[in-house]
Amino acid sequence: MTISTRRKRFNRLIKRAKGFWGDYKQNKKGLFGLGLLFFFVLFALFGPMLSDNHPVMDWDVGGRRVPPAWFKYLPGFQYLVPNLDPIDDVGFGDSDELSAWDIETNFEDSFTVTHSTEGYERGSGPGSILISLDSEAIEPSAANIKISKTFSWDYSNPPKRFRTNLNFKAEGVEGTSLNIRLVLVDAKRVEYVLWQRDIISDTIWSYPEYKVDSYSIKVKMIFPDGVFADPAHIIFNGTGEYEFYFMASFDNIDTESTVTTHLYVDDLNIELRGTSYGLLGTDQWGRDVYSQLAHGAKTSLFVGLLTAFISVSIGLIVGLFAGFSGGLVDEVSMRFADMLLVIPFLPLLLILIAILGQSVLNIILVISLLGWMGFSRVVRSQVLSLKERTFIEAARAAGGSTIHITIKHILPNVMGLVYVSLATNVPAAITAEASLSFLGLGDPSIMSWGQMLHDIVYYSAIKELYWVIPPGLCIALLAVSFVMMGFSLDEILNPRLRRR
Amino acid sequence: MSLKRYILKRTLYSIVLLFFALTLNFIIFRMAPGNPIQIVASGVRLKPEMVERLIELWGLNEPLHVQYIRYLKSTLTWDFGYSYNSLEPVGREIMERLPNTLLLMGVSLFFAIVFGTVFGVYAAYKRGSLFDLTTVTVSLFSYALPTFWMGLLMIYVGGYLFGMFPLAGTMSRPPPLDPIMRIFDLAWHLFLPGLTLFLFQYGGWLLMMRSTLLEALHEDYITTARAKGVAERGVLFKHAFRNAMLPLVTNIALQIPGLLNGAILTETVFSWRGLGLYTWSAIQFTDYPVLQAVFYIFALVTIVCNLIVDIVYGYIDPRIQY
Amino acid sequence: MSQTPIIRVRNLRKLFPIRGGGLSSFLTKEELFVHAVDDVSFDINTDEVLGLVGESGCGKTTLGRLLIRLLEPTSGEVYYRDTNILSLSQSEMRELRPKMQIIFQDPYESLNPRMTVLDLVAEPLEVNDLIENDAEKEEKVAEILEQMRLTPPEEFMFRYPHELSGGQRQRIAVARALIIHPDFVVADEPVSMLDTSTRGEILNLMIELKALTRSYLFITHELAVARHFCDRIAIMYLGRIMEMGTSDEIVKNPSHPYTRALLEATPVPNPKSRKEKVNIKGEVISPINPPRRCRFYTRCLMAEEICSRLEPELVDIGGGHMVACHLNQG
Amino acid sequence: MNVLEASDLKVYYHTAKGVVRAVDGVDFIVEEGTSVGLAGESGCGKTTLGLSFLKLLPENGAIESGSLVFEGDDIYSLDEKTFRENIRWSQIAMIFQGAMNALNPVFKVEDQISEAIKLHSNKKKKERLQMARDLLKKVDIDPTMGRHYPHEFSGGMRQRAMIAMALACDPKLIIADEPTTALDVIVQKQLMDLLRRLKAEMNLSLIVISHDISVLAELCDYLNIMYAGRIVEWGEIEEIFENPRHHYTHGLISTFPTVEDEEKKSRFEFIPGAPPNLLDPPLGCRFHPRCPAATEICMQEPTPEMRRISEKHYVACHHPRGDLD
Repeated sequence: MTISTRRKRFNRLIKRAKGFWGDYKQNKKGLFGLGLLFFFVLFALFGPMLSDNHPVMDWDVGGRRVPPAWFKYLPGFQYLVPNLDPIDDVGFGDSDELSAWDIETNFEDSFTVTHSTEGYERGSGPGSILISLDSEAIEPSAANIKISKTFSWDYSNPPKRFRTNLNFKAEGVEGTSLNIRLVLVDAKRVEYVLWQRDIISDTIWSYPEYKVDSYSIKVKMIFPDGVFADPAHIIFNGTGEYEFYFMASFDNIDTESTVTTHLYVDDLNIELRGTSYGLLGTDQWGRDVYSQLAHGAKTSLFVGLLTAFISVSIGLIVGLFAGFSGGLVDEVSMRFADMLLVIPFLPLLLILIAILGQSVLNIILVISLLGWMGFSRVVRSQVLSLKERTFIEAARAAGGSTIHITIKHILPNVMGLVYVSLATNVPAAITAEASLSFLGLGDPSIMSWGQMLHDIVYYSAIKELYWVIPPGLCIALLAVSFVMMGFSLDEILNPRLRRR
Repeated sequence: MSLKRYILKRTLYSIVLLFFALTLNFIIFRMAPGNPIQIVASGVRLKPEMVERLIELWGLNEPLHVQYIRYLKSTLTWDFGYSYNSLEPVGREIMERLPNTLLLMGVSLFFAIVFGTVFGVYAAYKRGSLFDLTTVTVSLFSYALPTFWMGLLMIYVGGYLFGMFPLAGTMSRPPPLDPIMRIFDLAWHLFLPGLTLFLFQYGGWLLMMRSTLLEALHEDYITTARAKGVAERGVLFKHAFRNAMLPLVTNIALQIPGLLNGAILTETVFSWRGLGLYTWSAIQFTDYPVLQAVFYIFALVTIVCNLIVDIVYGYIDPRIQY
Repeated sequence: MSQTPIIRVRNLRKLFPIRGGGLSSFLTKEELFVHAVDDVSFDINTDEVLGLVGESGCGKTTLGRLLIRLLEPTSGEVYYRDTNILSLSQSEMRELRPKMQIIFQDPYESLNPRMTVLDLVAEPLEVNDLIENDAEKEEKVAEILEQMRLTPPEEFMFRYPHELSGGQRQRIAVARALIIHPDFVVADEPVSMLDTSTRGEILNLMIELKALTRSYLFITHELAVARHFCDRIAIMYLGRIMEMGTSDEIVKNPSHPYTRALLEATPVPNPKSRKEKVNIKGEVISPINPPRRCRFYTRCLMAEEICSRLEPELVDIGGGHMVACHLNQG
Repeated sequence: MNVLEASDLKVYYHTAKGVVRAVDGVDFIVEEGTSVGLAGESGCGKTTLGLSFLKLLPENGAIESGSLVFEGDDIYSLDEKTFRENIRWSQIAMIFQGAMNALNPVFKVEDQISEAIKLHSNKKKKERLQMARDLLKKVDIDPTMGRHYPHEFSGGMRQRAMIAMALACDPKLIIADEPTTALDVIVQKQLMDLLRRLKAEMNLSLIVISHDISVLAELCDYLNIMYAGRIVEWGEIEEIFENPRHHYTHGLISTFPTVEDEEKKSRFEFIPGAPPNLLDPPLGCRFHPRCPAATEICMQEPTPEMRRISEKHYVACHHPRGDLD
């Protein structure tokens, strides 16, 4: 009998859940909210996977403050060009990669160019190019080697910016003079020496920094306009085949020497940063806005849900306790709640975060600790009115203890409020976190929508709508989804509570 | 109990609340890290005797309870000390900015109540209609939109796109000399932040108005009114509205803290020279005397508004339980 | 019917203080009390049904709650058999709970809307540790549901209160009270919320199942129901008992002017016996600090000077018929 | 002459769960100067019927069909505005159940009465207030109490004020919906006396709706018994109490205990079962599941028609009590 009744009980539970879902289904607002939430959950879970860029750390993944790639289909934005990365394996991880480069020398026999896994100290990736010069097999005059890569620029408009890089290490140079340079050749075969260096003694790996940046004054100074020049604009003046090469010229070679000169080359690269990037463009520092948005969704949901959960739990416990014990406990806890309610929330939040430190956990903690009062009052008044209800008296008359009454009778009857309050506390927490980040007190290591809006204001980027719209709209939509669910839950659950 | 006693009771309670707020305010800033001396002297190397002198000046060497009592005394006499940042008296700086904040809050609250109420009543009157549906949806969104984002869009649309309104600030620089032009200039600057803060409140106000009214419409006395021959308009605007008014009045008080939050954000976005912006910049400089004073002012505003609403409530609800 | 009292009430009083919040209490100068139950004494005998009749606000519900200590009285004693239940500690009282139960007026309010019938009916068993396991629980619940004509019990056990009619709910409430076989049940207007057509069923069941309990205190505002259901009737007015006696005595030989007024006012389902005006004036006075005089003084058409000075005691005028009236003591 | 005549009136509520046939083909007559009782259990549609005479149904309810004639004029097809201005309250007024909530808590009582006058006459404010106070006096309330708010009135006084408001425009017909429910017996008795007195003084016609037939027995000349959206018996009140022909009527009357009985009863009468759900009423006679005399016919035949017993006594039953079968 008990097994069958247990099943019956379970069936009743299923029926109740189905009944609730049936009611919920009728509620258009609720369904809309749930749909939106579902979308955001998916976005937070899978959105970050669609982009490898780190929202905070990865700078210059595209041109700075460039609109999304699809903008080029809009009128007036046809000039937009994407990023171009002609070189696949910057780290020279594979010996086959060498074949992607054209190698020319004037003394075929003296140079050997191999893939090396040695000498790797500062360059990135698992390997490098090793250029060996056998001094005995050469004439003392200039010997040079050119490693070049040809790529085509198919856009009539120039990229926003280009950068080239190089890491190298020279060994056995003593007495030999070595000049290395990075050169970009445009479609009209005009050569631009972007960077060069003379090496007269053994050099350790150069630092892994961009040797050439079209934004840098050093590069600009190559051109007649000097600081006012835009190298990207000057060089990429039309469609056609462009060439990027690295050249090492050896001079005054001591042919007597038995020492082989080694030149390790790594991270040889040119990046063309277009005037558009990805799904949502880039921010002030060329970071991926889409990636920020996706990670922001994670932050917002995490902060919103966890905060709502904590503050509702506190509110529930305080409310139950105050309502049930009454007397002094009630008086004290409610006066305390009153007091917290008159203290302006946002300034208090700001100062507490400023004191405690800007970490996401602190933010969650502080918002929860300042957000329970309203709900505890609601719970308390509900408990007080429940206490007056006859079925509580009936339970007491039956001999039920306070704990029994609280768990069996009070709690199930305030759960409706709990769900509603959870739903309405989430957007409040999301907005609070966003406000905090917006005011510059967010967690700097984590991207959030509020942080994005903060950056927009900080860098006066209000005109960049592609950057302004997404975070605000997401905050609004996520908040709306919870507000709508809260409204409909209230409509469904709480009339039941009141109805007799 | 008489109304007089009720008012006395509420006033006493407000004083107690204010006292609590003051105490909390004291405790928080005692907890705060960073010695004021370090903050003031950041970048400058002070001689030990100068540090000593400053400590004495700020009374930081006295026992806590003495500091507390002095804090109470000075706060209640509107003496908030000097800003760490500008080294100006905080009281004076606050008095310069408070009117701006009150203006912003007052104007937006006023319009939010007027429009929220009118549209809310009308939506309840036309419940189920297209008008109702659109108003409710729009309100839901304006209720959920982040204030600062709304502010940004306002600046974009009103400031950049149409170029009709200033992007920031409270007054043109230099301000016009003619007093009437000054008022116009202020209003011109006020428009966008005011609209933002208005939208921030309007939605919630409308939704609440509508739902309390709909709730009131289910009462028995509404049937009585209809039976008496009162036309639907009269049922709604006279019988239901008078009853729905009561929870709304209470709600004004409850909205004040939220409104302050909104004001801080709006002022920051629009560089509106009010207490919100003042708070924000004080946080940037960890300017404790300013923060402490601003806290006190905000709590005071909230408590006074609550008190006023309580008293108004006492007058308008014949059933109030004193 | 044995005459040993199961419940004895002595000088029971319950005053409810009127005050605002904690903060305001120091503003209030004089203390105001609602005199809900004011110096009441009576016995309920074993196997007896005592009716407690009065108008709303007369304190009859408070009195019912006091008898089983759901409320703490201001003063006085309540004896269950020989125990003064007011002197018991909370835990001792909980042990005594199964002996005294209550049926509430409103079957919509007295059943937790979120519990099934099975859990509702079994609650008194569970909280008093009177059952071992689920099987026993279901068995006992099934048994009492059957006795309550809620058949087949399996069909009702898993329903929620909102799936039941008013009459069925009240039968659940009665089942709850009777499942632990209490000695004494306070029935607080158990049928006043129900349609007249279904009242009889509940009342009959309560009579039939009297074997499960011993005595009832039947609280009602309807003299007609009390007249048939109760062995004795006590008439209550403003916190005091005005008249008490067997139900036949009360109905046929009412001795207190208030009882007479109640009888005259009670409508009779017979258009031929329409009665003329009721012999009473004014309205019930406030129960807040009532003056020391006959509580019925302001409404009594026969009041004399003594009535305004002295509060009459409840006096036996023969055969256990007791009246609290200066004019009926001679 | 008949003040009110309704025939084949149908009032349905359209709810999410389906159509609730609250009033399903009801004939109803009120003769001038008489009081007509309408009795039935809760949820049988009696309040709906009362409201439909005022065309004052909740939003989801509507009079589907039938005819409604007031003093010889068709009021069924009258548009809302004309009806509101010319009939509602000025001709047909209503006293609502539970005067607790039927008065608006935020207006003074005399203002509420005066509003009713204002809507149906063009009297000056002063005059109206004077009238309101006179009306309060008429229902035995101290006229100065008019300046108070409803919450300062006792339950009985509120119901009296409600009656005063109903009398404000000198209506022909007053519908009293549970006028004494939730009031104490003595107050109830006083109110019934008041209603009887006013009816005689002002030549009112009265419809009294109540679940308590002892109240109706005190107040009415005719009695309608309603069950599950239909009138099952109608007749002069004494005739019905003496010789109830419908089993339901008989049940209702006999379930009522009375103080007048000589002997204490040891058992109470009751009607088994519960009233049907009007979303899905049983086929055939709607009372058959609870009827002691139900037969095959009662289940299968459509709802029985009203059958004439005498000139002023009709019953809708296949097997009326006392029939010699």
